[in-house]
Amino acid sequence: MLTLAHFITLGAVLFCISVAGIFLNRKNVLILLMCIELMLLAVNMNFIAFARFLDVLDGQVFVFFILTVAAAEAAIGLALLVVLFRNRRSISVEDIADLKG
Amino acid sequence: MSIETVLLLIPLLPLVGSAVAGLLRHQVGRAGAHWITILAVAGSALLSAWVAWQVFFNGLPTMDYTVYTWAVADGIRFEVGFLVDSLTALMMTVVTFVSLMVHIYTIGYMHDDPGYQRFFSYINLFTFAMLMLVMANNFMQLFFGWEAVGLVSYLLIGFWFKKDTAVKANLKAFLVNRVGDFGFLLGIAAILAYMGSLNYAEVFAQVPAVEGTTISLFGDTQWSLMTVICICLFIGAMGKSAQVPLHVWLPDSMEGPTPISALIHAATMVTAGIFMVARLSPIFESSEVALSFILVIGAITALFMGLVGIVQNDIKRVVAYSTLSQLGYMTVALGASAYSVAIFHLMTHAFFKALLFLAAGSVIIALHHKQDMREMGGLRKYMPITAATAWVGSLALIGFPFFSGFFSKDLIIEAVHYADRPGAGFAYFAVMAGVLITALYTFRMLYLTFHGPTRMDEETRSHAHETPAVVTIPLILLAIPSLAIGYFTVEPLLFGGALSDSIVVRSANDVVANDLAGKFDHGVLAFALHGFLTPVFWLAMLGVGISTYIYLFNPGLADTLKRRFHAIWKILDNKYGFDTLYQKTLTGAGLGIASGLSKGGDRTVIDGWLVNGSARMVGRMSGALRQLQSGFLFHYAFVMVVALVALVASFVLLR
Amino acid sequence: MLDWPLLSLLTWIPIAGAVVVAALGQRSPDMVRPLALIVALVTFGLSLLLYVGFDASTAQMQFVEKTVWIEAFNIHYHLGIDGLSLPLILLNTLICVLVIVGGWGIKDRPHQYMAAFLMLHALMTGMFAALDALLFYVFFEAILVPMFLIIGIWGGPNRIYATVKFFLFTFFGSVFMLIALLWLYLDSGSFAVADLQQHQFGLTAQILVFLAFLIAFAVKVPMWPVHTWLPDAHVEAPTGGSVVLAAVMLKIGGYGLLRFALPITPDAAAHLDWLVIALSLIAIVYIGFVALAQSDMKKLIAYSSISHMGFVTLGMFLAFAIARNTGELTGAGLGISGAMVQMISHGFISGAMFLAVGVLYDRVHSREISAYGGVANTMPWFAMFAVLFFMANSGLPGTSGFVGEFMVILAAFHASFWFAFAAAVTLILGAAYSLWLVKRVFYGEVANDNVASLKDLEGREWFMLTVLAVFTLGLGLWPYPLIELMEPSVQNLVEHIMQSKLG
Amino acid sequence: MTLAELQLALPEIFVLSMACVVLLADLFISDERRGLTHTLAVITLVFATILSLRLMMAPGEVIYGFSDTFIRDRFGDVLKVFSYLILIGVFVYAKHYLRQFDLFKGEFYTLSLFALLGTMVLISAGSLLTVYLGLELLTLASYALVAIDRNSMQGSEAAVKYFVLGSLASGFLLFGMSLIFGATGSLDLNDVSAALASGMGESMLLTVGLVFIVLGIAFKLGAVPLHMWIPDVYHGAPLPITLFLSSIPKLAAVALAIRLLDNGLIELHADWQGMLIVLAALSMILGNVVAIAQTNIKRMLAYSTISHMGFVLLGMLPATQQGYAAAMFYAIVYAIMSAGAFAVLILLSNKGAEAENLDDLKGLAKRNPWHALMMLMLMFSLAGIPVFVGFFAKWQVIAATLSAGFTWLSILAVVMAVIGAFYYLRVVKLMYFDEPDDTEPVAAPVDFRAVLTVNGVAVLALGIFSGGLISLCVSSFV
Repeated sequence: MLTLAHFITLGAVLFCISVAGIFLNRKNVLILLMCIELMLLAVNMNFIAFARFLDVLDGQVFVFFILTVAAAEAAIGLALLVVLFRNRRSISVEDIADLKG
Repeated sequence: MSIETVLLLIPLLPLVGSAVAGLLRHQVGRAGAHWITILAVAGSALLSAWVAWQVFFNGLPTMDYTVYTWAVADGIRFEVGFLVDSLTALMMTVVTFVSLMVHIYTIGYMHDDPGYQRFFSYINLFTFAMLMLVMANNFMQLFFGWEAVGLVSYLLIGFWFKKDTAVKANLKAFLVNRVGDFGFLLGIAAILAYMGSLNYAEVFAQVPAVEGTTISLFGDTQWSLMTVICICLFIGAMGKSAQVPLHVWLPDSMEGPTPISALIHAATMVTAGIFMVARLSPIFESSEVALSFILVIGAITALFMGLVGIVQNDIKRVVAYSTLSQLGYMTVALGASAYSVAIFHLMTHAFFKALLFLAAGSVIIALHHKQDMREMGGLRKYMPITAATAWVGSLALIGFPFFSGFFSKDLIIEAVHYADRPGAGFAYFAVMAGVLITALYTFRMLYLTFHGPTRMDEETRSHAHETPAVVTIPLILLAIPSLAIGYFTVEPLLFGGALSDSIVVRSANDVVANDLAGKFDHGVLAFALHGFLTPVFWLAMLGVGISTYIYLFNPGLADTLKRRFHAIWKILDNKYGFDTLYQKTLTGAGLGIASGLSKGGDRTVIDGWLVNGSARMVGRMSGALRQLQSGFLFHYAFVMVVALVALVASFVLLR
Repeated sequence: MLDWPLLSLLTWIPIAGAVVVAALGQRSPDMVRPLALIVALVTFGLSLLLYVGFDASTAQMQFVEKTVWIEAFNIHYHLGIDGLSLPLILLNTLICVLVIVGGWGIKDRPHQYMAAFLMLHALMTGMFAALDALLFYVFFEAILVPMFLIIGIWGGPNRIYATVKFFLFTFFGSVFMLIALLWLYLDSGSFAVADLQQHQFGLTAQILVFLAFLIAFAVKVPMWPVHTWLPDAHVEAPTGGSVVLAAVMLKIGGYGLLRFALPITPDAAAHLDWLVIALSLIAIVYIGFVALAQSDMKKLIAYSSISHMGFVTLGMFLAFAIARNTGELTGAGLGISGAMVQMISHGFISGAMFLAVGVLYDRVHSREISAYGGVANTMPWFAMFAVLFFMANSGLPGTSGFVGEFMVILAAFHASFWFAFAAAVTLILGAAYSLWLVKRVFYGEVANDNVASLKDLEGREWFMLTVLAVFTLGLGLWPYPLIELMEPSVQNLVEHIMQSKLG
Repeated sequence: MTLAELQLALPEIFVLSMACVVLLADLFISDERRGLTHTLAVITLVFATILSLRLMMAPGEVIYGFSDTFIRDRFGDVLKVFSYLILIGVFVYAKHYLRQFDLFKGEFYTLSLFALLGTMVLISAGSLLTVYLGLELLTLASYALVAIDRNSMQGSEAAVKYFVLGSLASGFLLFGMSLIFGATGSLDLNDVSAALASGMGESMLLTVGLVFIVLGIAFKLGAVPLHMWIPDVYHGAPLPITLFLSSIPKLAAVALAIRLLDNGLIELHADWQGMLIVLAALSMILGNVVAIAQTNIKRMLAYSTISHMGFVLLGMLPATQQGYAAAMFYAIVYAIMSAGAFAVLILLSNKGAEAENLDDLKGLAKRNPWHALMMLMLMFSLAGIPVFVGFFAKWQVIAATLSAGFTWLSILAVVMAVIGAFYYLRVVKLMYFDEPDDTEPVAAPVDFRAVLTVNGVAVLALGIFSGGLISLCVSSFV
């Protein structure tokens, strides 16, 4: 039997993976975008699990909004990535460190 | 004109004179300046004489009143007021008379000086300040006058401010006086703290009530309040009246023009300390310890400063050391509770010492500001009046019977003889030895200057001649009292009770009434004649004899003696090393502390470490912390995660 | 006539004047100086009306103005004066006139210079008159701004360091006062000084509040060891800046102690008076020595100021020691009056001394003592003034410098022989550094060509020095009117601080 | 959904519509007449101001709408009005810059208006959902704004950094929201609050959720240690964007904090207070200290922002009305001061070269005395010197801290304010005490100068007459 704890744990694990991905990845900005998507999915998992177990519909509604926003976010993220690449000819995370101090 | 107006005019005339001569110096011109100031002083001299006449002969009662209220704070009234009694009247007369003489004399002495008006302004101001001092009826005004005369003394010693020695001397004089004033002010503060008033009369009335009070200064040791007060006050007197060890400024003050050496540093200002102790006799009488202290200090000054006089070659310095010695005599008299005798000596000394200074000044004018006695000699031929008056002054100084100094000095010696307080034995020895020494240096000076071969260069000799009348007339006018005033005033002043309204002596201490009065049973003439038979006279004669032998008949002997007793001569020539000592310890240490605190304390510790140090620390922290901002995205994300973990850890797990 | 809101006028007229002067500067530079002078004179004239209308028989606040300012926090625009603030306001308006006259020759941006000074003086008037703690604080801090600019723009070569140091030092001190005031507000519900003075609270809190006040005002006074900004600020500031700084700004600290630290936290003051007395005596002696070692005239005068301000703080905190040692209060008022007189007198004397240095600096462009020598030969009248002021600085009777020192030393003896002893050391040290400077600068042979070519005082300089000389001598010869003015307030203060406020 | 509800959201609806209108209209406006877009955007804001003011004047009760997802209260109205006003300033300042740098396009206005809309939604949010939506609308628009200069290396770097970190922070916030939702079973802030008050919810879940939410808020504010994006983004973004980022979103962040922490999670006050203390203390220390070492004035102001946000947090932590009012006052005042300061930098920027080094300010007092005076007042205000308004802001938050009993924290705050004063003074020093390198007089259009003057004088006037604004803020929390 799957309990709420299992779902939350899954959400937490997904969240941790995504966060780890953000600060471990030093090469490709694109992977960062994927991690961000994953993070939002982790949150979605939480909301859905809670909504299901608490029997409150609000959480599921929230998920739809999150999905929509995630799409917008991805769009903007990719656009920024294009701009970055146009300017630098590189999308390596290590290379973008002009601004510091 | 009411008596109050007269009393107010006496100090104000010279003040106005000073202001006019000083501030309007270009408008009034040289003649204007001396006329205005001399008239002002003459006016106050006449009025002073009139007041003295009223006091001594018309029985004017003691006047003690407020001129204006200076301030009222915390219920304490600070006032400017006059106390006029016999002591004040006497002092006023002496001060204004000597001052007048010096004013007149100055016309001659400063004839060619560019600072002519300024000089008159200063000496007029001095007269004002000194009058305020002696006329004060309270401690605050006393302190006012006290410092004001110090100021004028400062200005006048440094009158020739281009001369490096002069400006050194005036700074030294002011600072040494300030050391005395330091004590004086503490004494005044103590009086206010314990007696609640600064008015003489009120304070005197309080003395019996607080006499037994003790205060603790160091730990638990109890000190008699009166002793502390008296010693503090006397420290002030030591500064002003140049008592050892605060005497060092007076010889140096001879850098100033001679008229002020006569007026300030011989006749009047330096005796302010003596006057103060006499004026405050009701207080001083209450502390035997303090009186002993005074006695010993006076004795040391009288003897040892006289000794230094023997080896001086500068004519003014000889007179200056003589002044020191004579001030020591006065102090001894104070210490012996013979206040009236001290005042008497103060008066006679004022005349004969002013005379001697002015005579020395006259010589200096004649020799175009040469002061070294080794380059003088035989001057009596060129300037007979000066020589004669100098002889009068010298005889008065050594205490030759019938001369004014005889009475005062002899009575001091007698008073010490009869005094029975710790230190009196030493003091008696000192004043006796002092007689010999006084005679020695006085006649050395006379001989080197006016007798023997002339040792000047040709040029100087050709110009040497008697000084003009403005110089000689004051000499003559001063010679008269130097010669005669003692004879006429000794009895009324000391034994006739003329000063009894102002000087209070406890009967057990009262050597004047108890022991000295008997000497005059046969009248003043008998006393004077008896003077020829006393050991004092013969000691003086011995001194004169030695002097005559060495300096008149056997000039080489002086040098032989100097070589033979070189060690002693060296000590005397170095003035016992006071100057060197002070230079090294006080001045040196003071400046050392100063630069140490300035560099070490302020610049290094406070500014360097604390202030700029903390600024530097913030700067370094800033530089270090900005390194955290590495520019790498993954570092930033990592920091966020660390923050997350840390917060979760501290708020969830550690709860 | 006296229905006018005089205190507001005194505060806002110069501010308005400053704005007009600054605005005018671009278009008609010739108008700037006369206009500034007129504003200063009008202000001075109005402040005389205060003196005329002041009732010296009461310790009540007079000329009170009160309107709500920040309703949410019960803060009022509340002005009023008593015998403690009136003399300082008069001093302030007088110095303002002198400084404007003294700045006549400024070439660089004169309009801003005049505006800054008018602003500075206005703010100080407001501060002395403020009866609401927050209003006081606002003025207190705002003063920093014009002074920061004055030193920074018209100052000497090392002006940046000096002015930043000045600003941060004072700011650092004052923020603690802000915390104390806020704490008091939270505890008592009011910012009104009168309410705070009546507010009762515990000893620990009092001590903390007192220390906060002490830090703030000690920096301003300045007391040892937070004094090192002052010499730097003085050395670098233009003459006018130095004059204001010494003559008026240093008084803010003393005034603050009287208005806040003592009456609001009397029990803490009684507990910690040894600290203030010790620091004051250190200031008098230590700083006296440090002054001796200075080779820069302004620095020397700055250190002498610190030393003299030691008397101010000493006089203020004697009351408790007197009460403890003698069991009565005689002398306590004397100490506080002495402190007040010392503040006013120091205003005249230090202002005059800085003007004197300015006179020399304008001609020779050096403040080093060694650059001079024998100035009395070429500038005899100036030398007369200088000797007068330096003598006054060394506490010569007959000058105002004596009065405060005398009163404080007398009061100190009531508390302890050794307090008086240490304080009296200034007689020697003060004379030593003042007169040694006179000797090195004014006396002796003409030292160099610069000195040989000096011209004696000109009209404006005559005017400024004469005015200050008159006040210096006047106050020295007859301090009665001044002391009478503040006596009721002082007595009231003494009574107040002797009552425990431990609720 | 009733008409009355729609009326509540009238300003939002208006701004949304106008943002769309601007977006569309701009398509048909030629480059020479681009000024029209600007005018249209400004008019939008003016009318929005009027609409919000009308609501504000109405009897001031809290009204809920749209199934309680939307709150209309005085707090929101005041913040909105200031947002409009400040944005008008931003537009005027930006126009001058955009013209000079060939960036004068419609996107700026559209994106700004959408960001404003996000801010407004956030300000009026009554549920976790609206909080999230408002926030995302604001941040997504901001990411795009940062990269508005497509050819700028620094701009694109800043945008990417901002985007990645911002998304991460949003993730934190969302994750926290999901946990809170899980614990209380509600998204509605009032219901969350009620649920917590009734003792519902597992404390572990709640506290972890709270940590996430607080971190999300801290990121938006830019509080240490979630401040890392601020210096880089401020530095990399074009000046008008930095100007925008340092003003409007700060108001949004304060609204976010107050809505979530006060309206929703007040029951967890004990926990979040502790967290805010840590964040506030670190922000004040790091912001002020690191700012000293900066030579780039944009970075310096970025670190100054960090420290100011530390002060804002001080106002939050006692969870009292007085404290919130102080935080709100601080945020408004900070937005005004910061806008003015960046505006002066825009003023100094010449064609093709941003004024971003401190040395560019040298001798400004000689080149342009009036605007130097404005900058002087702004700097002293930022430093917290009376009588400028910045002092009153600092004073209130410190009072709040003291009232909560954190004396040590208030002492830390004032000491840091002193350290902070140093770098503001350095700006004044450069302007007034140094000689200019470039003696060319500084020119700007009249509207720019007028707004800058209003901005500078406001800093003084709001200080002298601070009673009004303080009362307004206090009355927002009755």
